[in-house]
Amino acid sequence: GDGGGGQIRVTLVQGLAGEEFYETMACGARAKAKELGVTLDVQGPQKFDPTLQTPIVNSVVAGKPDAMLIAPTDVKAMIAPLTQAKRQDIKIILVDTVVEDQSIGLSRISTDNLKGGAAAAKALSEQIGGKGKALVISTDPGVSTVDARIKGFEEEIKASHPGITSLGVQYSHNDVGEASKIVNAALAKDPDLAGVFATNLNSATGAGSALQQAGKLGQVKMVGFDAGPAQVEQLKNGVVQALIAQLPGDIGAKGVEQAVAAVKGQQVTPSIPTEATIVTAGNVSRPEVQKVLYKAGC
Amino acid sequence: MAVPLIDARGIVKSYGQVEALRGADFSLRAGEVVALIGDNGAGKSTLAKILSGVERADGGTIEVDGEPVVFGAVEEARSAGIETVHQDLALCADLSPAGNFFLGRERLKPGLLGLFGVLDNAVMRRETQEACERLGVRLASQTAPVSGLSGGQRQGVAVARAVTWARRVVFMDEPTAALGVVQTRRVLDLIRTVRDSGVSVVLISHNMRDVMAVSDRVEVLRLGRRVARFATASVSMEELVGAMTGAIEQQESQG
Amino acid sequence: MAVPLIDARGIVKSYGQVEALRGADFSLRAGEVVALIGDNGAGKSTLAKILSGVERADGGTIEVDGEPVVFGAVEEARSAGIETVHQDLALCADLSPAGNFFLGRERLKPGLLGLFGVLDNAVMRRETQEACERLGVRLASQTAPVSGLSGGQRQGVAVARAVTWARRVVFMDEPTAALGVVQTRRVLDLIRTVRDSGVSVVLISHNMRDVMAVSDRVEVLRLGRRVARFATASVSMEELVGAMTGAIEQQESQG
Amino acid sequence: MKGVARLSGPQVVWIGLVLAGLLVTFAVLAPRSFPTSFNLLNLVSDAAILLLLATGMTFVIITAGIDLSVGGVLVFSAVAAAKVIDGTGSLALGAATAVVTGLAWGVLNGVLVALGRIPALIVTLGTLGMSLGGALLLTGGVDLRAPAELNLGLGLARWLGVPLIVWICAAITAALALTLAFTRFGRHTYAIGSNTEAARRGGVAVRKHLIKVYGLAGLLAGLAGHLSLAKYGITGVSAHSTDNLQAIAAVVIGGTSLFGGVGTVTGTVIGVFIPVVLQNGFQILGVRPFWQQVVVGAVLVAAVYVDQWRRRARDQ
Amino acid sequence: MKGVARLSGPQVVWIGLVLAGLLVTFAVLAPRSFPTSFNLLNLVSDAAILLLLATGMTFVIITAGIDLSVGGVLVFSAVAAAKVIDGTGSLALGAATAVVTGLAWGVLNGVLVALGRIPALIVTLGTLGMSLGGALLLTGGVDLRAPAELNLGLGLARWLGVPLIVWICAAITAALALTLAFTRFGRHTYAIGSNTEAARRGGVAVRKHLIKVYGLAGLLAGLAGHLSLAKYGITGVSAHSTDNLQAIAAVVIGGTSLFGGVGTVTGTVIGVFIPVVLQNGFQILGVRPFWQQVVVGAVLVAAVYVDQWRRRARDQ
Ligand SMILES: Nc1ncnc2c1ncn2[C@@H]1O[C@H](COP(=O)(O)OP(=O)(O)OP(=O)(O)O)[C@@H](O)[C@H]1O
Ligand SMILES: Nc1ncnc2c1ncn2[C@@H]1O[C@H](COP(=O)(O)OP(=O)(O)OP(=O)(O)O)[C@@H](O)[C@H]1O
Ligand SMILES: O[C@@H]1[C@H](O)[C@H](O)CO[C@H]1O
Ligand SMILES: [Mg+2]
Ligand SMILES: [Mg+2]
Repeated sequence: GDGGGGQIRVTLVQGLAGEEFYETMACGARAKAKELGVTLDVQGPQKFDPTLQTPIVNSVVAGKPDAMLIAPTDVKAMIAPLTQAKRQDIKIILVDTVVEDQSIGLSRISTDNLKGGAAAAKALSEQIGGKGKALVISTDPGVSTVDARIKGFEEEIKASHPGITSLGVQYSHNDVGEASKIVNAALAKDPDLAGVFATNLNSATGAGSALQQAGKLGQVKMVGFDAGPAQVEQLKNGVVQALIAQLPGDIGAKGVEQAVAAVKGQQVTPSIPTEATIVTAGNVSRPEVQKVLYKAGC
Repeated sequence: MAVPLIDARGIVKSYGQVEALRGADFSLRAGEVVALIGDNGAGKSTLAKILSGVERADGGTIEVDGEPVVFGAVEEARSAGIETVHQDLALCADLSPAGNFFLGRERLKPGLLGLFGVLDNAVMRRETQEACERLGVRLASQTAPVSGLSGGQRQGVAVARAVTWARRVVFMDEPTAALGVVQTRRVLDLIRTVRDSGVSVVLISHNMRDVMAVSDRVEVLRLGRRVARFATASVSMEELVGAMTGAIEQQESQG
Repeated sequence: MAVPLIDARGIVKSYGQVEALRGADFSLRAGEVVALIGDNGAGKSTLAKILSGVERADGGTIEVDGEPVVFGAVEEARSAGIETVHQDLALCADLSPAGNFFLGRERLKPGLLGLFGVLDNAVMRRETQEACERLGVRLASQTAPVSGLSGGQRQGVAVARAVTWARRVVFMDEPTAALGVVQTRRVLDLIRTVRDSGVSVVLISHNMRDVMAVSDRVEVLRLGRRVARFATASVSMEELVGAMTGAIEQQESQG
Repeated sequence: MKGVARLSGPQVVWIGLVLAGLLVTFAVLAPRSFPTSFNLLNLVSDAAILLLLATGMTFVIITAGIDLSVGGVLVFSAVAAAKVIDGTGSLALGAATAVVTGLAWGVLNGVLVALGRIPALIVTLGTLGMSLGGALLLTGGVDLRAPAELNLGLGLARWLGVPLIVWICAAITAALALTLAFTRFGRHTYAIGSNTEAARRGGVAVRKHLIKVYGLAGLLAGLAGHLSLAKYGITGVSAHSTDNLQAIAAVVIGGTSLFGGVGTVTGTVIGVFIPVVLQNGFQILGVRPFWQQVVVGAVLVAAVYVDQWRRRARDQ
Repeated sequence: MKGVARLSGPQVVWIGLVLAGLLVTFAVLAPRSFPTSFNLLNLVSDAAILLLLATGMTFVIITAGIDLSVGGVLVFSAVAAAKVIDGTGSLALGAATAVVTGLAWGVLNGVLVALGRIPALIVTLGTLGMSLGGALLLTGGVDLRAPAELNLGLGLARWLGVPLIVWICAAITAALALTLAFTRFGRHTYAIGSNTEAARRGGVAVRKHLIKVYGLAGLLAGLAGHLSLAKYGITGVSAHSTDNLQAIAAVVIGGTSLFGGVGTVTGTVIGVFIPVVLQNGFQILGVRPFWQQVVVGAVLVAAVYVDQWRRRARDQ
């Protein structure tokens, strides 16, 4: 960086600013940065969108930090700006998501969303006794993380849960009201709906509200993704029956560790896979599960 | 007798509940100045709009040179040689006087630039200025939009435009309403000049003195119908006012 | 001599490069009809707008009853009892005649409904109709928006409105430009009636006959300055035209 | 009769028939799923909160303005209410906070538009960013939960079988429809949109009125925030980015002109329901999601076309 | 001199000074990061594609219209191009497909607006849904990848150190700025927005012209789709939902009125860069994202306020 001998400067570029997963990741990263005595900046686009993330990466690179943690919003579209960053001698650590080009990212710390989706399918199947109609509510097509979860979910259903009929995916554009409308119409069409897989918070919230209004809470089972405070609250209130928790805080902290190691010329770990945990009302109070719940601010 | 240049019969036009024209007739011969008069709301402007292709009649027939026509669009009336000064002037407030004067007939630069549609603003400005000055209308700035012009200046631009482009007929709906004394006189002179060059003029005006001064004939509308027609030479101002207000009723006689 | 009702001195107003007023003076006494005349673009409408609070002058002073005033907004001029018929009429095209007539002074229903601000449309329609009919202006529909009115009908609404509400002064910028013969006569009569009731009238007009017929005094603007003032009784039409066009120059004499 | 005409205007008749036609069509095509009281109640309940936003937007657009900030103001107000309820335990105080916060944002919009004379699009784009960013700052980007008393109370309460939230939104919309049609406030709203300069010259206090109109839109967005907090149980910091476009579309479908001067709340109500009904109907018919987008778009254009075309025919 | 005035108009001067002021401020605050050729080149390169959309939008808005469909048309064209390149192997054919597809959507918009007389907002909201839905149908909801020859070719190519994509966008923008300012096509665009009825009475073929203007906007969106495919290497089916608002905001910041009749492409260029520079500058200064939203919103309003205020002062 600019300062040569000064403090190490690291920037975290989130996939999406203002989202619990990435905010928890930032919390984890900040705590670790403080511990290691490095400066951490956080930036992120307002949508999970490579055309919005590219200018941010460019601005960050112009500021020449020593290292950049980034959750790339597309496996391909982010290659070009990251290559530019690499050429400026910025150490790049990939967190949560990756790019296709294996030469980018000294270390890759990521959740397997495909696996997460499969876990969601297992959890839902368990909740509904392995049979009935299941609906998936997602945000928008083309968001790679969410798409991967859907893929994992559908593959798992097809492969191992023959009793479950998938009603397919409906898209809520990440709008709570839209998600609610979708579930309402689904209930009108299929009053015997058995389960819903909501791929993110807003989808789960809207779906939960519709089920609640229809008096179908608990009767129609729901599995959600991510385990922020709002989701955990939903779990406790019986709106959702299971959550797939990733480890965003850990990812952030490990990312900073790896970044600092890279800047100091120490050894880095090229690949660190992180786990997805199934959280249910039954296990939510256990300490090892408490640990994976996302933090509300820091 | 020659076929009339324009012959409209039984023109009907309603706007919602309001019947603006209830079977109005109108005719115009080549090279004459006809005054179209009537009380406020009689339907004069509506008739002028229909005869210049701006509005479509609900009923009735229009013949030009004895051939029935339906003006589907302004372009068709314009290509028949008809121009109009509308009562509401119909200028584009954000364009300059020259922009309005040449609207739809822009001059292009000579040569290659012209092929690309590049405007020759200098020429258009000059010609607009000349045409306005002929009417005694002075424009403080040639590039400022017409929204900044005084009422009379705007009217001057509209009159100059119509007169310049008309080849056969020019409708003038209250062309001097906002004009000064000198400018009004010039417009009346211009009407005569235009007529002498063979273009017919339809003058819509509430100023009976002007009507008497320049028209050859007068047609009177009342409540959407033609109620009288006169040769100007043989009518008095009182008779005109009487016909407009309904105090005098004249039998419709085919002219 | 009594203090003038309005006394404006050295009013200056520019729009970008264009100097509309270059130190214009104007004065008006209680109960008189003053005609403000001048060539197109002389600055008459601009002066009227400034004196009725619609525009702000760049320089100069305005006194009302001898007290200097700055009209920051139309409401201030209105609460001083000044109403205006603007040359461009300034009507809301989507509102009905009554909506325009009572704009800013709506009548509310009596009782509780009125407290909620509920309009008394029936009363407003009736009063509007009466006021228009007094001018001889017939409206086909009282509920249709004014965008459907003929030019003269619209002007009738605007004139009726200003005359009804004025308590001290009414500016009339070309109030008869679009009116029929009968309606024009009625407006001239009305100007006299209004004057007799103690309200001063400023008549802006290009019709010298009308000016001679109703005004007590004439003030002449030319290129943004007052160049002459006359008592109507002692001036000829030729002199007026001469003053407007600059053929006759009069020394400014303080009145 | 005149009163009815003023409330809805002739233009509303045709678009209302279009809506009726859609309802009938879906009822015929899916007789056992679409026209059930369950489904119709859901339709109404889904549309209720948007209705508030669209009603406020109707006033704004009739003045020839626009308000892009409604979604942000909604979220900000919901966050403020959640924080206050959390802090004080008082639901009433929370509701009041939401409404007052919304009003404050609206007044800010109004002041900038009316006194600053900045184009409404820019002002409200700016306050959209400011209110959304502000909400995120208050929450740290983490959605807040509504307290259970609110979510399970107002959020679920029904009266005569219809959710209380629907009653509230319907009552307010009706009151504002009457206000627009019959009061001086409404008259001045039309006057400003029809010809601001003429309204000014006529003595309408244009600036003050604009501040009130934007204030009203903000207030309604604030209230919508509170109701949305109650209904969905969450502040939804990332969930309202298309609220503005949805509300504007509803207003325009309902026959209000973006150029101001004309429009009715009744039209807007129909404009809110057309897309909602289309979406619900096509989903019930089992149209695949991507096709839904295509078909909803096409039918929307066709619906407004029928409306325009019938209106023109009538005018002839 | 007159030519320059026509190209930019007096209103552009002030907003241009605002942009200059922002650039200087950031250069002073971050002298080692902001005013580097690396950063400025990135700025330009990030803005290039939006510039095309905003330029088309400028023409549309000057006619008093609006085009919400640009993002959808962009995506649809990118998908069409990717499919054609995939099928034929010809990059040229792909580019032609994108442009023609965009043009076709634009002409559809124009026809519905001009002949159907449906409000432009509704038409383009409808075609936004139709084009996005259509793109998703074509791809099955999965982002298509651009072939490597395109992504690594046009996507990375430079001339004199500046990306080829920037040159293309700049050249087209410049040509259209000249067209708007100096040709009959531009004159008629202003005339229609200023007073459609007067333009019609004056003999301008209003409908035909509107179809051309919307066609142009569509064509530019199609080209933007191709360039975006080259630059990002993906069709971006979920990535363009805010393109319309970004383009409209740029146009309005640049001094074009939503009510038509006035505006310049030069203003739009400045209007594109103001938000881009603000965001870049604040990111470089390390302002946190939520604060950025707040501050960008506030500065945007302030910038346009300065512009309005200076303009008014000049007019006095
Ligand atoms: N677009 C319209 N919508 C509704 N009514 C209209 C429209 N145009 C004209 N009218 C009505 O038609 C009648 C005739 O109007 P027109 O403008 O032709 O009168 P006119 O003879 O020109 O009057 P004036 O001397 O006042 O200009 C009037 O009653 C007017 O209200
Ligand atoms: N808003 C404006 N913007 C620019 N110029 C203006 C504006 N208003 C008036 N002017 C200019 O000021 C001068 C005086 O205009 P004004 O309207 O006062 O003239 P007038 O005496 O009323 O003329 P007329 O008899 O034609 O109505 C004109 O040259 C006009 O172009
Ligand atoms: O879990 C997070 C999110 O929920 C987000 O929507 C996309 O990226 C993920 O990994
Ligand atoms: Mg007329
Ligand atoms: Mg004047």
